[in-house]
Amino acid sequence: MNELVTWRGAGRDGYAAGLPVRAGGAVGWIFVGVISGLIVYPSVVLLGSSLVAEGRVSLGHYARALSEAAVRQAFVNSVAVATAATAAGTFLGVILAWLTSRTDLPAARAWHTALLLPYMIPPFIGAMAWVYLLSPVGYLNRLWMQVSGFGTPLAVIYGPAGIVFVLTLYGYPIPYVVVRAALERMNPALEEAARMAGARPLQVMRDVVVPLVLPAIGSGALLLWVSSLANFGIPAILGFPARYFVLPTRIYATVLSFGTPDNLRAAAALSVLLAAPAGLALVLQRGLVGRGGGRFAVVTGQGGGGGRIELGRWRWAAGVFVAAVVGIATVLPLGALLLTSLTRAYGVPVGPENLTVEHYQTVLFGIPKVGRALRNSLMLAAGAATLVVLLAVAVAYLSERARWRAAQVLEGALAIPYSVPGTVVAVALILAYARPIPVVNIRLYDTAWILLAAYVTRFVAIGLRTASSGLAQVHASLEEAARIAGAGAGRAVVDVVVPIMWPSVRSAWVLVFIPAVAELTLSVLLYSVGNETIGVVIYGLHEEGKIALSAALSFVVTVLLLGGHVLMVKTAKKEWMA
Amino acid sequence: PGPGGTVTLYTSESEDDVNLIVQAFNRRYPNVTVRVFRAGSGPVVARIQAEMQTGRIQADVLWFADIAFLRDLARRDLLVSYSPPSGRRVPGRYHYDGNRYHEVRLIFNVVAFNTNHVRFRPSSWWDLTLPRYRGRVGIPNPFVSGAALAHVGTFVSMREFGWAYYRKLRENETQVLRSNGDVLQKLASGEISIAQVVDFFVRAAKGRGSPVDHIWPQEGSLLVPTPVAIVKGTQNLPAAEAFVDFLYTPEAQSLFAQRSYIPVLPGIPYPAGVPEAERLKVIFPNLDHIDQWREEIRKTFSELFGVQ
Amino acid sequence: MAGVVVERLGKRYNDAWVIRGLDVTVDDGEFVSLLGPSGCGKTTTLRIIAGFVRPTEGRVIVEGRVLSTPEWQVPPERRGMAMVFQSYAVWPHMTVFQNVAYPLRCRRVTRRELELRTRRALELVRLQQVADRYPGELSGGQQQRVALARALVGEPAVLLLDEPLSNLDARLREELRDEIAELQRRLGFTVLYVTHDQVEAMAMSDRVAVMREGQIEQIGSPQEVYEKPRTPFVAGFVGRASFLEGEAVAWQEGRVQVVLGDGQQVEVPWAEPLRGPVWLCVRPEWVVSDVAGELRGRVVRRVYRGDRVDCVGDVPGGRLLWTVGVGQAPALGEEVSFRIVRCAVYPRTALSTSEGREAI
Amino acid sequence: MAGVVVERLGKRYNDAWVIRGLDVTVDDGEFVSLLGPSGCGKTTTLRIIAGFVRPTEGRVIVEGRVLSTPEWQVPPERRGMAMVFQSYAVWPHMTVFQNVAYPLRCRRVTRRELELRTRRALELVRLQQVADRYPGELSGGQQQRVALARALVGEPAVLLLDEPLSNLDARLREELRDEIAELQRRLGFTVLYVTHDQVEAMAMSDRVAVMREGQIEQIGSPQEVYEKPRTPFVAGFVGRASFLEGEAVAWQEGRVQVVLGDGQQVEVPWAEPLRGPVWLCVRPEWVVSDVAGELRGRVVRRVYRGDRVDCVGDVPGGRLLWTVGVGQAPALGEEVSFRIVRCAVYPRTALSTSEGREAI
Ligand SMILES: Nc1ncnc2c1ncn2[C@@H]1O[C@H](COP(=O)(O)OP(=O)(O)OP(=O)(O)O)[C@@H](O)[C@H]1O
Ligand SMILES: Nc1ncnc2c1ncn2[C@@H]1O[C@H](COP(=O)(O)OP(=O)(O)OP(=O)(O)O)[C@@H](O)[C@H]1O
Ligand SMILES: [Mg+2]
Ligand SMILES: [Mg+2]
Repeated sequence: MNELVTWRGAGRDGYAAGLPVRAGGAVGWIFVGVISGLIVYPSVVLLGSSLVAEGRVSLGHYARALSEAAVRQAFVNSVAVATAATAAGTFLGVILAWLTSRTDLPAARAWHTALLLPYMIPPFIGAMAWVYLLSPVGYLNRLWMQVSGFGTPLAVIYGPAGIVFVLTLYGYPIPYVVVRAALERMNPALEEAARMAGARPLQVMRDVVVPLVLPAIGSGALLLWVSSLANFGIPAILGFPARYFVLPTRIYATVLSFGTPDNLRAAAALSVLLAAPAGLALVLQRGLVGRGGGRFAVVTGQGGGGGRIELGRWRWAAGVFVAAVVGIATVLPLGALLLTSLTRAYGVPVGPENLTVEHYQTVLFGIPKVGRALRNSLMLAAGAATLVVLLAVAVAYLSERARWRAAQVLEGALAIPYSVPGTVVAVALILAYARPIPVVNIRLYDTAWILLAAYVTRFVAIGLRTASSGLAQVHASLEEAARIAGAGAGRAVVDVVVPIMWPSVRSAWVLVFIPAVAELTLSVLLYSVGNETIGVVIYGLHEEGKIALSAALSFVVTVLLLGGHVLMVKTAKKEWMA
Repeated sequence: PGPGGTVTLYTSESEDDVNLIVQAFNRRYPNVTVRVFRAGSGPVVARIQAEMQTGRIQADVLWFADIAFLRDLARRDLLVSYSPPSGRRVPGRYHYDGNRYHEVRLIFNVVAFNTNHVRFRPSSWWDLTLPRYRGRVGIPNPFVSGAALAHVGTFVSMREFGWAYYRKLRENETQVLRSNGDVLQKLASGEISIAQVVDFFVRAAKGRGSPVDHIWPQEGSLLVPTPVAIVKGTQNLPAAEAFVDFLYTPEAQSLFAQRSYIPVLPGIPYPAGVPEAERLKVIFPNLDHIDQWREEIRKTFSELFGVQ
Repeated sequence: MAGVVVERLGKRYNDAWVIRGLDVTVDDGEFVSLLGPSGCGKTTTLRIIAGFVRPTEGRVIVEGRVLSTPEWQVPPERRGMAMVFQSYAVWPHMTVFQNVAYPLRCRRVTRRELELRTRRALELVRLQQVADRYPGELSGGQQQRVALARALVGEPAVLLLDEPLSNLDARLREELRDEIAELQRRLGFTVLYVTHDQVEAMAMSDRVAVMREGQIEQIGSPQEVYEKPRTPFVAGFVGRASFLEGEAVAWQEGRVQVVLGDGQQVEVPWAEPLRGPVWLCVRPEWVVSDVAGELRGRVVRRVYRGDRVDCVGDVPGGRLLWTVGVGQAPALGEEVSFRIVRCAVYPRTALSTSEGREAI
Repeated sequence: MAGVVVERLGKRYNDAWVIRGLDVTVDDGEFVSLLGPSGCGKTTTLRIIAGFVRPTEGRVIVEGRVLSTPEWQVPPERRGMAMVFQSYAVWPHMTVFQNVAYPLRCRRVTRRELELRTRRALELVRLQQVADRYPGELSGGQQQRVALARALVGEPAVLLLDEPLSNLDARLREELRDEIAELQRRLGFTVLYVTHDQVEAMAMSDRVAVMREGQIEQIGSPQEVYEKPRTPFVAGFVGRASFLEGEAVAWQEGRVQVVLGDGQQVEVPWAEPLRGPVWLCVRPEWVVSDVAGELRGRVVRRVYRGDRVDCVGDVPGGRLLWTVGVGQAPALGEEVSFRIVRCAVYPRTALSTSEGREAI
């Protein structure tokens, strides 16, 4: 029989790296290799193109960009709003995750879905909703002025504060979901021990819960930060009127300013600048988890039992708090959206005489494309989410457990596409795939496949961070037990590791699926005839000034996603006790 | 029999318009399938640029609101020179650069206003600078929209406007908004009262019931070119030519009129609310000036308004 | 300090009662051990007393204060108790020192005192040298000792220990046992101690409570439980015992005549008069081999125990277990005769039968 | 079946050697117990043999096949071994049945056989009734039994058991011990058994290996290790023993004269001639109290052990531990005299001194 041995260098203690290269395994690794290649290639193209100026290799674009005060300012602004939003969003997310998953919060399950809703509203629509609400003439401000009689609005959403506010509201679900997944696997005995030591629930959270799910918090924060940095829609809509500019808006403008020579290359350079801090953060966060050594392994295969923490008299206070969050983050914007979609024409005074459902009839039955687009989006999103999850688990495992250097580098590379504006990713993808792929001679461009590739490329980072933080929770001995029972490395992962980190896997899927459904910036550049996606349609309507229609369609999409999620939560099988 | 096969059209025209045109086209040329890639002119341009870097433009026909880009393409000799038979009677100035790209119908930047907020019907571009509208004036951003850039470029090159006009706008705390879409939306919501925006947008919104309207400024309305062109190296020249030619047929032209655009073909009745041809004062974009001074214009503008 | 009173406690999971009608009173400063077969409800009892599990019925009262009822309960951190979890539950993200110091941090003691008391606790469990390691870098026994130190450092009023020494070697176990006893004598806290090591239970406890299927079968001083087991179950569970099947035929002044299995007759001391089918419960040391003994049997098994040899002999009515010094162990198959110097006699019912069988 | 050979094994963590130059040879089908203080490297040894930990030096060879070297190793699943983890490592997401069945699933046995063998394994550990529960709904001991069943079900060639019974009550432990022994007799697999229960080790093992600080101090049959401990450490660690400080003054034909502490002289049997400072190592049962005994001392401690009483007496040269029947226990403070019928004598070195002290 062929002797299977594992060589030094592979693996801390090596057993995990004993990856059998059998037929079955091979297929898996080829899959990883190919997909990763497909994803990394555009990033390489992007980087490469940023390094060519006036036909020569040079750092000219970087130099020029950095020499411009406006660019530096935009960069600073980007980092500022992103950081603020991340801090706020992460804090909010962690608290909410803990309340809904570890405590006897009233109606925790129901809140869970409600808290996800903001994530289901396409960001630029969400920003719009807040414009409807808090522009100088927004619903809320008008209401306020009528009620209070003041001539000045209550608050205006434009400007950095507004951007941070909205970024936070649309961002917190990411850390929320990631951290919640980790908390679902918390070993209650660890919390109980702390309470036994005399710690009150909040102390327990500060001293035990938070440190133990640090990898998840890190991942959530990182993702939120990166996506905020790269976000275009929200700062564009809320920043422009206040002349507050961030790098992505600048990059967008650069992409469009074709007159200037090499504008695409310049945009690429700007994007790399934008991606740099993200890369840095990623390294830091990896260091954090990498330190591991089972330091976050809360699922140990011993003990268990234990229930939720009883908040006692704080119970209802907590309930009110969560309700407030849901109210602000979800009910208000969705309400605005609904109102807008129900008013006959945009701008007419809100009132019964102007209410109509005709827009819904139009989007549902009047525009033939909508059905097709919905189907496309759902299928693409599902496909992308699934691919991402498979890839993420494999790569995370290889880099965190098997400690493959290659995988660790790959993990970094895969994060780039998420940390630059979608428009740039799209351009990079065109540059990479407009021509048929060498060797195999397949042409992704102008097919639905490039959208799939685009979504996977864009969102794989989400999957990776989520998966690796889930992985950190699984104590090595559980996997060892599977190996000694006769399972190969691959099988041990499938049979033991993945099921135990399932909440993280599930979340990764959701976190990718949802934004992929209403994805806009990539799709708008990459879709081809017959492959329209719902995001493209919504944006198209909006662009043509058919505000009400786009609002109606967004609302429909949100409701669809919502329904889907409720279904998922309902049908989820009874979970074992961690 | 006529041509067959497929033509790919990259356009920034609105969904409905394209569909109508294509349907009509197919009534005449049933064997040609038209594949439409539709997006804002920005993305369309970006896509074409990216395609150019990787080799050839994947479209046969281009049709969008960014004449400067088409000039660029023409200069690189990437466009087919073609004179559509049906377009003979159209004034020559609507066939640019030796018939390389063509105007098929006219849209204008005009002064629009919110009917709830503006009591005195404006009449001139200068109304945007009136103190009574301070802080409630909006114009689209020349950094994002090619049409907007054309507007600035042309106005600063004109004696009666020049940068002075924009300084005044600045003093009036004019909001520089992203796109025409934005401008219209804020106008309709009443967030701004008066704005520079493309005419048909306003008429369409008005038709849908929004409280907006526009006037034809006495100084003239700026023509926003939205030319059509055929890409060199197209796989299906006959069909492409057929499509472009079709756009000049009375049938297509009256379709434009129905959609409240102004047809270029003489003799086609103008849409309601549009003064007839001779009373309509047109300012033509000063493209050479723009080409020459693009960077400076951008620079000055962004210094003036602090946008980018 | 605090006495613990548990009243008619009951706990149901799904629809199985794992604890039912359990009553215990632990006096202030008393050391009570819980003995019982695996899965009988010891941990659950402790967890209810600690306030982690809400009883389905009954109450927990500590120094007169009601802490747990099915409706409401005082949160664990306000009960002034400490606990060693059966699964240790040491915090993997804290060093050994931080783990042990945590209860003090929650009390806001001064830095110096914290330092001092933590060090002391670590020395107590012989872990000074690994203070700065993380639990992931410790051996099982070391982790368990971290858990123990963490429970002791805060000098709680009530100490709940769930098999705190199960992973330690005999010698260390004995040492720590003494340390705990010593501490308890000094600080006088109340201890509820779950263990499977009967020697431990016997040596440390003021009283031993034998649990079975969620109820307390017998509670009393170690000697009481060992020498006067109330039921065959207790007899068989605490210490070792053989059960012989027989028929009580006559009783007079504290001695009863029992006919074993095939008819051999023995006379054993027994206080209460009784007749009919019985179990004779005999502990190894209650048997003396004696040539003149009325009971004869053949040796069927010998197990070397280091300081002694266990012998099992086939005798009428069952198998008899006894121990002899290493020197005088009889050979396998050898025919020996004994005398039963004392024993416990139980009426033989269907129920007790089964238990009897299990016992050896 | 498979014999296990461990050659000059060494493992370094950071820069501390937790195992150093360890050699063991376990014959095919042999049952070897590993005894040793907490943290001495037992688990690490097993984990290296199982292939989870890569040795820093040395090799592991099973039936002639080299499985582990510092450079490369055969992955665990290709070693035909099974292991019970000290921390159970039962899979929380699988029911008890699925946990136990898993090794069979990896072997692709037929459904029927899988069903059958799993059920049998569950009965073996007395868990039939909870087959469909998740580990989170089990008691500690039940979880441990799941781990045991999972290791046994596959009938491996080599069985590595890391304190597999530590959380079970005495009776169940004894039953499972017999079950394992029985299985081993039947299937003849090789067993490496880590335990802290010396009775267990004595009763089950063909040989006992006493570990200390990553090395093997003595390996031999239980009787050997107990009666001829090679070092004071072994003597003190396996079984109980008292150490008396003395001076060997004369030796002739297998008997040595030792002057204890303040000058009382005793004569004890000892094979090798020796002189100078010594430790007398005396096991409790090697002492008989005897009015004519040359050694006198005062009883300072009595511990009730159920079937016997431990007494500790102050005698010249140290403290002496001995046991007496419950009946004839002397009173505290009573003056008693003994005879030492046998003992082990070690030259007294700085090193051995400390150990001697620890021992009691
Ligand atoms: N969450 C649960 N759901 C259902 N049954 C449970 C649950 N937790 C414990 N049990 C059952 O309750 C019984 C008592 O459990 P407990 O842990 O108190 O036993 P124990 O006396 O501590 O046993 P051990 O000595 O093995 O630790 C066991 O039979 C166990 O199977
Ligand atoms: N990852 C690690 N890093 C550093 N030291 C370690 C690590 N793992 C174990 N050790 C040390 O190695 C020594 C041996 O550990 P091991 O678990 O083998 O002990 P053991 O004999 O099993 O003890 P126990 O009986 O308590 O389980 C211990 O002192 C432990 O502190
Ligand atoms: Mg227990
Ligand atoms: Mg161990």
